[in-house]
Amino acid sequence: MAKAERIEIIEKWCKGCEICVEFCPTGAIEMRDFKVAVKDLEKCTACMQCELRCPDFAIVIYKKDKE
Amino acid sequence: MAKAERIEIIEKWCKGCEICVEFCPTGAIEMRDFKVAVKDLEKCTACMQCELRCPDFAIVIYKKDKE
Amino acid sequence: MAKKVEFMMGNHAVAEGALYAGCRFFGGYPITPSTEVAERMAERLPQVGGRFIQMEDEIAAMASVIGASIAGAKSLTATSGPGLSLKQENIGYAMLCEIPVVIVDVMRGGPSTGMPTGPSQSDIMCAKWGTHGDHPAIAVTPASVQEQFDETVRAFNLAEKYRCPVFVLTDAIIGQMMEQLVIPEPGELEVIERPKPTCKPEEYLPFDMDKDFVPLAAFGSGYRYHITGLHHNSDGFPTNDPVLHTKNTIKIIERLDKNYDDIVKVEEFMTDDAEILVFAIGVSARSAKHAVVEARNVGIKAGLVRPLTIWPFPERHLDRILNKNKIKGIVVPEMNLGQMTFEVQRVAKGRCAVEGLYSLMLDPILPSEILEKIRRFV
Amino acid sequence: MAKKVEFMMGNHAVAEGALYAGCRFFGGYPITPSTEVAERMAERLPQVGGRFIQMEDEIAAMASVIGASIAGAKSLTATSGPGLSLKQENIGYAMLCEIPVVIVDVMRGGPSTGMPTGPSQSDIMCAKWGTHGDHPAIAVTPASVQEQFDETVRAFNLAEKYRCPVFVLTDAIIGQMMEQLVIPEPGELEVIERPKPTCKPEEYLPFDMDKDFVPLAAFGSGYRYHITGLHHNSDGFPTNDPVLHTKNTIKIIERLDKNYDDIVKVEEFMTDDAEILVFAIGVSARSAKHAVVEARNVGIKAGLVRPLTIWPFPERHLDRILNKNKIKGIVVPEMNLGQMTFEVQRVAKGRCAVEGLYSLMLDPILPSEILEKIRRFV
Amino acid sequence: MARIDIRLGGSGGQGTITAAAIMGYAAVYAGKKAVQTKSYGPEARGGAARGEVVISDEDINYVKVIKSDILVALTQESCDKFIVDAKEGSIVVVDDFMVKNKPQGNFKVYSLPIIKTAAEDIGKSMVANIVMLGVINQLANLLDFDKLEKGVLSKVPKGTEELNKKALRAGVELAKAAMK
Amino acid sequence: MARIDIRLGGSGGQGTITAAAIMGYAAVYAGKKAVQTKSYGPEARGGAARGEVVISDEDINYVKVIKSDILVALTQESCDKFIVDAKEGSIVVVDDFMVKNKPQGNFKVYSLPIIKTAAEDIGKSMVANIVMLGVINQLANLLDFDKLEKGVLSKVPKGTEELNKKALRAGVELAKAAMK
Amino acid sequence: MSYDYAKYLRKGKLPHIWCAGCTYGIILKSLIRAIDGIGWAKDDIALVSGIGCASRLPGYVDFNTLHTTHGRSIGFATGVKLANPKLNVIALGGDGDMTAIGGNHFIHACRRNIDLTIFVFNNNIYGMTGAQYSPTTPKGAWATTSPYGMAENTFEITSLAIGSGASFVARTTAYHVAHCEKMMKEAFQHKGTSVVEIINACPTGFGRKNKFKTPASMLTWMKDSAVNIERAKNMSPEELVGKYTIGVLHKVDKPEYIETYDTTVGLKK
Amino acid sequence: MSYDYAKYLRKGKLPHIWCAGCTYGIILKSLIRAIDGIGWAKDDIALVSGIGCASRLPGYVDFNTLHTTHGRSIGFATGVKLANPKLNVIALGGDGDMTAIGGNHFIHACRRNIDLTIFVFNNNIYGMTGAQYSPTTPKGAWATTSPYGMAENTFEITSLAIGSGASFVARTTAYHVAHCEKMMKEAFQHKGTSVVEIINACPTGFGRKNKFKTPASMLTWMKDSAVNIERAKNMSPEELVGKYTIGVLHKVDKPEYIETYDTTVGLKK
Ligand SMILES: Cc1ncc(C[n+]2csc(CCOP(=O)(O)OP(=O)(O)O)c2C)c(N)n1
Ligand SMILES: Cc1ncc(C[n+]2csc(CCOP(=O)(O)OP(=O)(O)O)c2C)c(N)n1
Ligand code: SF4
Ligand code: SF4
Ligand code: SF4
Ligand code: SF4
Repeated sequence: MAKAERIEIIEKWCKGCEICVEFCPTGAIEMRDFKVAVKDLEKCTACMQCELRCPDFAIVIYKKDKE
Repeated sequence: MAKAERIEIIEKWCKGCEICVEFCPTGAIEMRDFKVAVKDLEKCTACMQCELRCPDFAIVIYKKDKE
Repeated sequence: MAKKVEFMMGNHAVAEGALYAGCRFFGGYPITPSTEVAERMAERLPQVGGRFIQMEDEIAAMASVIGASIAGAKSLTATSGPGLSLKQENIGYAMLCEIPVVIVDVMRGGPSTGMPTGPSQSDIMCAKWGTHGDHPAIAVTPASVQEQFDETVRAFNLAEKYRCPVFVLTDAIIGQMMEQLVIPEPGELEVIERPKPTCKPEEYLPFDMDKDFVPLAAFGSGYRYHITGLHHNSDGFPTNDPVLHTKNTIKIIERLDKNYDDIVKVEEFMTDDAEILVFAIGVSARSAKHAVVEARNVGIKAGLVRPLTIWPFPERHLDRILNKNKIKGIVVPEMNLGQMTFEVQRVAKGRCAVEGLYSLMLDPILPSEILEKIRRFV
Repeated sequence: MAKKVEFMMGNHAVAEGALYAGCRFFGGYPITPSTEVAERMAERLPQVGGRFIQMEDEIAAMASVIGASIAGAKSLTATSGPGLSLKQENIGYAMLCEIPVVIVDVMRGGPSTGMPTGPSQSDIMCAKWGTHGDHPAIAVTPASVQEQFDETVRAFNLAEKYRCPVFVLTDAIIGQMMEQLVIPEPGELEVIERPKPTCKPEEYLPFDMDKDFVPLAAFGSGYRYHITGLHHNSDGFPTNDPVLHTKNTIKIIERLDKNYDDIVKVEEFMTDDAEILVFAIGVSARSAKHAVVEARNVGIKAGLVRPLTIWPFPERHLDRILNKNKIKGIVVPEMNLGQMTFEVQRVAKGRCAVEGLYSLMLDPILPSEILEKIRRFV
Repeated sequence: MARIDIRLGGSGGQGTITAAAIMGYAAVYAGKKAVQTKSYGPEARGGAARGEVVISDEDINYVKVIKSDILVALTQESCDKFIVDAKEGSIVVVDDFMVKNKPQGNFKVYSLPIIKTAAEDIGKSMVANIVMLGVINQLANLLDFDKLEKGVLSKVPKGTEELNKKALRAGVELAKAAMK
Repeated sequence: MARIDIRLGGSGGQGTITAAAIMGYAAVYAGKKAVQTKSYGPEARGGAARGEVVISDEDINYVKVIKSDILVALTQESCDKFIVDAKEGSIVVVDDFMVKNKPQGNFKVYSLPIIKTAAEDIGKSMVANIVMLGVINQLANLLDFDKLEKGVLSKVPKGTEELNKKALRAGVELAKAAMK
Repeated sequence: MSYDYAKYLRKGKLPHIWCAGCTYGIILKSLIRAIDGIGWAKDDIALVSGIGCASRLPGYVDFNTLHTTHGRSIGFATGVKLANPKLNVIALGGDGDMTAIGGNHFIHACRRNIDLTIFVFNNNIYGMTGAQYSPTTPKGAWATTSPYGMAENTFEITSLAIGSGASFVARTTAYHVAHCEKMMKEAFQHKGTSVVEIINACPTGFGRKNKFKTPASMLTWMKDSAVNIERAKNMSPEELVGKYTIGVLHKVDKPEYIETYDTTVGLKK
Repeated sequence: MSYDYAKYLRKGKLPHIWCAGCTYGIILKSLIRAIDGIGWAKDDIALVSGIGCASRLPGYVDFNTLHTTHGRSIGFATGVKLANPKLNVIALGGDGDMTAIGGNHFIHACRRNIDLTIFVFNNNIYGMTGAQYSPTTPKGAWATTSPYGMAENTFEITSLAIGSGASFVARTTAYHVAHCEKMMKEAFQHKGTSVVEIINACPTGFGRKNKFKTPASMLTWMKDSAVNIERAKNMSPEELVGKYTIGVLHKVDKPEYIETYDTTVGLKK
């Protein structure tokens, strides 16, 4: 079950380097029109790999509140 | 007995630093009028301390030929 | 109250002048014949709560004084020809970024290592044009030990007032000779303290192009901003807009022009009725004064124009005299192969003859040599 | 035989010109917009048996080319504003020690880091006056890719002939644009090989002040001698005698003056009957030519004076025209805030009006702007 | 052929500068005079960048575009910035995806899927600049197609010849369709 | 007091420059104007070195010696070099040991054992320059002796006051003897 | 959201000028977290850089920021620190800026042990000027000025720092985001000159032409070749071929310059 | 006569400009003997110096001699060597010249490992300009610019050389005349950059004001504080306090720059 409530993508900052997509262990995000896009929010484990390594402040993961 | 045949002093090069005199183990040379001078040729053992350390090429020891 | 008269070396007088002006940092690298400035500062700065550092080279020395000034300390560096050449890149930085610093250049024989212990006046053009690009430049030119002190104080004032580097352009003779010096009481000479911004930090535009002057906030004083040697906007951030960078560059250069009367100081000696002028600075000006006096003694109407500011070039002063008097000729004695002479020629615009009197000899130009040149115009 | 026409970048053409002239060493440090010169040399030099090195900074780069030249290799370095400032101390060394080297300065917007990718013509004065002290300076000023090649060859020739550093003063537009280039056949352009001394080694006076020119022996060629950046005697050893150093300094500076006709190259375009002149170099001169043609089209007698040598300043050429023609005014378009204009004013000596047309915009000055200035003189 | 001023505007990495260079090369190869110039910012990628090329049978004095005979804009920014310098009656080409606000004025505007064609039809967005060359050559009838193609082929990286050939032709087709 | 030009020539380390400075200091201390200048070579020790001091009641414009009123030469080299600039009727003092070729001309030459006096009578060759000051002050009647002495004492290293006092007086005596 | 950078970022400055996939942005984030972690007030921080892509960093953060001339950041930083020792002064720049043209200032700061933090962003190339070789470009690698392959030997930046007397020397990479933050924090806490070499990727200038197909592959390379210094101690030389250590490589007690100066000259009793 | 220097001395240049007791003259003699010992032809030697008292040395010897600008000898020497690799190129200068203003060129030569011999004449002071402190002036020592005592930490020149990658690093002193000659010879024989730090005495600038009454006492100090590296290996840290090692401190095999370059670019197959 998804750990992330929302994946925010700041499109005007994303430069499409694909680092997030490459480091995403679950395939929750993908490239679309040279920018990152959410593929399957459900898959996101909120591991933060993408957010931590995005050089452009362009992707933010909002975790679900602890249940 | 003296080992040196002659101690040559090039006066115009000697700057009177006294290094030679200080390092002469036998007191064969001395300072005179701010320059080095031979005090007692007999005492010279031709150890070359003075010649080797004179920064000014100003003192040369001529050894006696081997007897 | 009778003041204490000191007998002091010119380079030491520069240091004392700097301290009087409130200088609290010196970053330098030794070089003959300027080293005594550093040595005096090394001893004196801690006594007034300042710091001295000898950097690894002139480039770092120049960088350090700019850094210190940005952090709020009035700062001084001192050098001579080869060091001046090395400092140029960072001098240009201070010019573009409007950072007040004072740079003493004690001129010696160039080019290259040249004649380290010999005096000259051959960095005049280098002070103005040594760094690449278009930029503002102020240079003061003392001619006595007293002026080494006074003009250094003035240099600091000009640096603060116009937010730019100011050169004290002196030479090995003036710098290393000893002469009487009266150290003024505190308050006796004007000392301009660096103004602090009064606006709110978020409104602070450190390089506001629309204002003639913006106070430079010290790093750490609560005004966080950005400084860059790229062309920048009023807020300090880089811009590629040529309209903006043109505007800003013109502003910082024209600011000096606009304040010509405040910046450019010239001693005019017997120029009122002069028909022949001598135009000279520093030690050459002393010879020139001697010559002018002798010329007057033999009935020649000579006069001396002695700039205490050589950059901006005192062209309005010259212009005024050339328009007023009927000048037959101008003699320009200088210890180089012709630098100021070109500028005088430019300003003269053919209104009179201009004759350089050049010398690379290690003694000052002789009054008799100047007199002879004066005579030729009679 | 139809020659192959290439379409080449200006900076690459400089490199090819250098190779044609026999350059076999390049020491540099990358800087926009000059880097393509280095890159081309890095690739091409080994192909002709030469060596390339990227040094740790511009100071070392300049030192390395002087060293290589002393060891017998024709040498090139290339830089832009900030690097030019840094190279100045060693440039002065090469000037005083009479070492031939060619220095390319691809002018960008200054001062300081300024506008790295923007063209300018703001190092004109810095090339002449950037290093401290009095010194000789030659600078050539190409205006097309073909001239980037040809003038680089000429720069090497001048360097060898007059044993001094020679600047190729170009700009970001000419340096980085592409245009047709016809590479001449070997032998088609004159290439001056460095002469070797013919005297006995013990008679060799590498800096003989009594001779106009002495061949520079390569280190390792059997002529052992001394080179110093101190003022020196004919034999190369330091001297403190001001008479000697005056004589030597004057010699190396006046040598250029004496050979003005050989060194100073000027294109005069439609000047024969001109009443209004435009004085411009490099990319501004191309705009100027465009403007002059347009002026002629509307019946204005305009002409262009386009120096291909800006230092020594082409004053005799100007002088001649000013004496011959009745000139109403001279327009000096330059991509800076006024540098050549001052020189033109100096030479004009009031004989006509001189108007600078300054621009810091990143595009070349528009022909229409020049035309408008021309019109004002009508 | 009188002087033709061509301006190719985009952002760093789109290859406008290279395209201008190739066009200049091809022109010289075709016996004309040409000057290519460029403008770019401090960014290695991204940021405004433009390539310009002036082609003429006569000597070219002023090296930059004065008023464009042909303007191509691959970004909205460059379109907005340069449209003011488009000559009356001149050709203006914009990428239909990147330039949403089509310019209005006394010139002929072609809004074409240049980038899309490169990315989707050719399969490499990198070759958009070559598509662009095909477009303008066709629209303005600048050079003999063979000469242009030869120029392109001798300037592109080895191994990409076929790709670029396809791109150029695709550009030509785009233009042909637009001119109908 | 009109302008008096004093030139002290020797080699580096002999203290001529310091002597000129002390004389200038004493003069200023005595209410006069003074300018001290120096010339030296690249050598830290040895090499030609000269100190000069101009003393006057009026402003001093030209800062260096034009023609010397007083010339002291502690080496042959400096004697040979500077003698041409000795004024007619001026005072020329040479060290009798170092300057073997006495100068000839329209001036008064005093050949005195300055260095020897310092080395032997005072016991420190270093103070030869102070001996020299005593000599010229006496010969030319420059300053009130007390003022000169005070000047010397305030400028020499701490702990050497007595030595220097003796040296100064020895110089005065040398001069007195020579003037007889 | 793992961390909100907004507090430290200047408004309206993003997107930054760095290329797609340039790892400088990752470092910027580590830097912000490190500074936040250490709790310094923004007013008390001076960030000084030279010229190069790395040196553009100060423009994005809300401190006292100073973008100087190429290679000279440490000289400026030294002046800033001496004039106001209360400021926490950080100098940063690329490998070229810091160790090519800026090498002299780098070694002298290490020698003096003045209380500065120095970050060297090592991407093995001159990024800003378009991929010329730097003193750290690996032997044989392509660069525009080494079209036949890099022929020069390379600097070991940390050895250089140690050899010149630095009292704190660490290495980390852009990949190891938490480790990087930690190294930065330790560097901040160290009294004296602290040097942190941060391995970075320049996909545009270096990666593309040196067989790194994507930016991510360069990060993976960092992950694979970096070995923690503690772990390295138990590894054989063979195992360490092609690897480099990360962590605090050197830390000694040494008198800090300003303290010594102030005491020596009597400014501080 | 133990050795006749005349063959290598330029005629008519003595006495040299150095002060009485300056040990540079002693080094000059060691240098001549070393060169003679190695047998290089005079025409094949280029001696390059910067500015300073030490840098005046080349003027006295009959080689191809180049007295350049302050700190830049190595840059010039690099150019000389690259243009004519057959020349045996020696760069020399004072501690200030080589490690203060010249520090950057020094470390980069060490890094490149270009075949140069570098001699650093370390007299712990700026001699020529009159006794300002240098990067090697001992803590607390007097200099005109450290009137309250030297406050800066000092360089260990040999560590700096090693840290920057030099392949041959040695230390010797002016006192150890034979050892000095030997170190010089070994340096000449080494292929690559070799660095020899030579401890020297500046009685005028340093000694006088730092409690060395005579030049000879400074030589005695060298004798007493230098410990041969071999001997030092068997000494405890306590025994080594206040001492320094002399001898070859570091020697490794490393590719020489010109050879690598020539092979890489195809100049040499
Ligand atoms: C004095 C000077 N020389 C050269 C340059 C050109 N230049 C700008 S940045 C740079 C090097 C960039 O490389 P690096 O420092 O490694 O930083 P990066 O761009 O890779 O982050 C150079 C050579 C300059 N701006 N100033
Ligand atoms: C660019 C430049 N800066 C400064 C100087 C002044 N200068 C000459 S030699 C020297 C230092 C001398 O010290 P060192 O290199 O240790 O040599 P030493 O004289 O002690 O042999 C200095 C600072 C100079 N000539 N050029
Ligand atoms: S050779 Fe030895 S014994 Fe003879 S004088 Fe010299 S030091 Fe004295
Ligand atoms: S060591 Fe040489 S210079 Fe010194 S006193 Fe002896 S002979 Fe004279
Ligand atoms: S060129 Fe390299 S270092 Fe510069 S921003 Fe691009 S990827 Fe980063
Ligand atoms: S000042 Fe020092 S280094 Fe220079 S010559 Fe004199 S003793 Fe030697």
